[in-house]
Amino acid sequence: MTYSFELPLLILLILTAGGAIVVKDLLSSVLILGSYSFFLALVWAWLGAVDVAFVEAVVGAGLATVFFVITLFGIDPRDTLIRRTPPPIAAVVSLLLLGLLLLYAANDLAAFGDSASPASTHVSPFYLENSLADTRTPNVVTAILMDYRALDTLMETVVIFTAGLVCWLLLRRDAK
Amino acid sequence: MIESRHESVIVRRLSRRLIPLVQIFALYILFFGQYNPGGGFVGGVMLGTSLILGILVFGPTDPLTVVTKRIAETDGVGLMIFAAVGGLCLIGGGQFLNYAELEIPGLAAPSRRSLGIILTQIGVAVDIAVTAVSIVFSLSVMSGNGDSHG
Amino acid sequence: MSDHLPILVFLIPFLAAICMPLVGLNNPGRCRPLALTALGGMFLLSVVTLWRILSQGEIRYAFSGWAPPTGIEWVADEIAGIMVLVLSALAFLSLLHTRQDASAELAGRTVPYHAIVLTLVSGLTGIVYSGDLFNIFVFLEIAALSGYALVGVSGGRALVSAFRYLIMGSLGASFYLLGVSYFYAATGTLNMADLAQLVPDLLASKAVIGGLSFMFIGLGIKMALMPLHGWLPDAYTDAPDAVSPLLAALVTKVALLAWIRILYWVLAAGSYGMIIEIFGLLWVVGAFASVGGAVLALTQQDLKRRFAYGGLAHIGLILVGVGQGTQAGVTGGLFYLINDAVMQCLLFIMAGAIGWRYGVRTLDDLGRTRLPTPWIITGFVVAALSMIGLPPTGGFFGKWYIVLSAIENENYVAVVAVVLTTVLTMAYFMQVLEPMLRDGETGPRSPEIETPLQLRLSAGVLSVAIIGLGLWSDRIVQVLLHATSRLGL
Amino acid sequence: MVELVQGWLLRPNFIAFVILFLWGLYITVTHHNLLKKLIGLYLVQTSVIFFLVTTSAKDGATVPILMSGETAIQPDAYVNPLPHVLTLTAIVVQVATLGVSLALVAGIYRKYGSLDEDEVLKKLK
Repeated sequence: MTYSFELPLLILLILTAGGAIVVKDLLSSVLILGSYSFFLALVWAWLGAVDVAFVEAVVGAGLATVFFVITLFGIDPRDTLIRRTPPPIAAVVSLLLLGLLLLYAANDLAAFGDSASPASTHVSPFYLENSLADTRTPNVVTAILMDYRALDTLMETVVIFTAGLVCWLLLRRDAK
Repeated sequence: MIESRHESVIVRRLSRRLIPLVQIFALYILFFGQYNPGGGFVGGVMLGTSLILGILVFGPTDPLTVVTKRIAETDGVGLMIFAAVGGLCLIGGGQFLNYAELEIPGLAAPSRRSLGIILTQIGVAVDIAVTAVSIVFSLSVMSGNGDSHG
Repeated sequence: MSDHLPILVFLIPFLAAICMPLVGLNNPGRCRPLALTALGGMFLLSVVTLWRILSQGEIRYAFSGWAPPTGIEWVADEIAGIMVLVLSALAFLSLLHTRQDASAELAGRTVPYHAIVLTLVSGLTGIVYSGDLFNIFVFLEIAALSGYALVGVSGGRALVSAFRYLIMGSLGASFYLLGVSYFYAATGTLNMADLAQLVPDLLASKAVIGGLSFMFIGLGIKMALMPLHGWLPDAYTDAPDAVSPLLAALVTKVALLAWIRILYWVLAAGSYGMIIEIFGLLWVVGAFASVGGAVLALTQQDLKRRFAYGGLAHIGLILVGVGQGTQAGVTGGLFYLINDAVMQCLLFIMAGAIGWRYGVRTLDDLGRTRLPTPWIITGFVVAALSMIGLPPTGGFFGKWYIVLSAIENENYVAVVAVVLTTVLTMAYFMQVLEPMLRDGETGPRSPEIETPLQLRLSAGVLSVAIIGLGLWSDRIVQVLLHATSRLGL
Repeated sequence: MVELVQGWLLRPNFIAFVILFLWGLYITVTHHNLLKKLIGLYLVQTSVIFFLVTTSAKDGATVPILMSGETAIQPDAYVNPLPHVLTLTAIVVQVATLGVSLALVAGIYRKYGSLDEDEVLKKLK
């Protein structure tokens, strides 16, 4: 698989992520984070995950940015000043160890794009082969999401519902 | 920022036209999620954000905001739709969320499943739209009517 | 219909939670009765479920009618049955003991408060039952979001604690998800039973070892294992008195239970200690956590904080048992886990009660104030006996089985750690009990009626439960042994 | 060792994931500003999702939406849909967490008038 289209996107991705971290003004950094989500959506579309790209574009670049911006406008922070302090040694060391663990564990992963990898051969062919006959749903992602693994979907809707309740509980004290 | 309507007349006029379009597109995404990318989540978030746009642009006195505020209080209705579909499957004799056991005469199991997928997607969309609006209402209760002494 | 019992048990708090906003829309007064009814109903149904599991064997429930690994599966075995029973009972009692005027403190927020208590309970129930790694992730997040909210509910300082809890908890969830991704990439499935078939061939795979490590880090944060416990003491201390029993009793224990499931059910691993050596050292982590937690508890002035550190020590103790890698060890760990949930609940209810009733929050306050309330003192003494591990209580038998399994393994360092923890626990409880009992004897007793009925009920039931867990420990351990015998240890 | 490094370099997605994950983690743990912590957390969560999506890729495969009228479906012709489902769920969970954390940040700011962790802790005492 050629990376010619993906590499620029990945570089942009890391640049925008870095921008969101480095920029001092909070509002700018939140908006840069929105563009990060957008590039992420592009990468995922390139990987063939159109549904995920769609959701990331709408939820990540859209809704998450809306939440951030509304919070920032609502509280109107005066101290957007960001100090820099030398990094704590313990954090750097444990981070390095973690990075080594990540790279170590990656050794036995199947190669990228390998259609014979366990992830692509064990369970997932069943969905591709049967979803149309089972559910009359050509979009296999929707079929899995709403039928084969419907419980997960119900529960993630509950997660969102809980988040709504939590915001209500924490911020709205003047309810009738 | 919910306290007043947006000062620019261009933004208000444009939003008045734009919001129904966004909502129609959201419904399209929602109902064609079985054939295209999209579905309950995306449709719900788009519906929710269109309502949020209305709140932000038209201010607290506009009928749209008043209606949206009422809607935001009915959090949980979408989940009830989802859970009701699942519960009907239980009553039909299948496992929870086994849409093939929905008791609809004249429909084969795959069609029942397809119907179940559409119904539950509506549930997801309603819940996510309502909750997104509700979270925005909560997050914007900052200055003024929120308590400031913790 | 009896095959559907697990999902019915789950649906009761779940449906009550999602109906709560509509029910409370015009009359928030209905929320508390609804929540109590739901939890009570859940308790009764979970008794039925446990009876069904004990009489006819475990229930495997395939959602949407798709057999695993295609669909999501729930496994209601003896352990899950007992755990859900304990969970619903403790949730009911901790909600019940809350005084009526808590609604004034909540200032018009009764609706989301009760709904979130119920989502917490449903999330925990899901973790206990679920037989699917990703499904566990979703339930973990439901429980975690509810937990953050309940910690932060009283505002002010609690918000900061809740924020820290959220940062740590979300990082933990990300680590867990990363571990699940590695597992998925290496095996192609998420179902625990299916993984148990596939993983033994892959134990040398670095992806599986890495995935296991990430899951351990993630769940370690969630269960507040010693080096990763930073969020817990603040969160439990600053949580409102009505909430901390629920959190202390359940949240960390259920995460620990999920880890035990992954370790023994997914790895299918009587032999895991031999193949992945590093996890044979699990008991070392546990021993470190138990001694460290007890030492830190000894230095705390604030009562709730002291008990929170004590809870850390007990998580470590359970890991010492579980890490022995023998059937006796796992069984002892599971039995101690159940006991720990009950006694932490009682302890935090009592700490909250004296805090509310007499304003006693620290050891100094305790030395100054008379506590003329036999109910509270009795509850404290029973909880303390069990925490220390003295014979008539469940805590003693839990420790007993753990020590026995360690001796059987000739693992004397672990034995020393358990004994040391016991001594330290005794020391920090003596500091609490000594002023309490001394003043109880000399001071005049006020009429008992001052302790609210709900509080007396909760304290009484939990005290009896702790003694009962001790008296019937052999029966419970038999059931647990039956469940763990299928592991092939 | 050379093969190892070569193996990593053959996976630019994985390298990007590792960079985003570690950087986000570092910011989440060490940064003073509460909102920047949340941005770091966002990076951590999205990078894990990124990793999960990457496992779904297959060479020469297309999006997992079946052509109409196709009778014999070749699983190799479509990318693996299961990780997509998991990531959809994870994204929604992530935005829910974000909503909750912003509510907490807003509450903290209302009470203590600052988004700086050290300043908030100073005011706590």
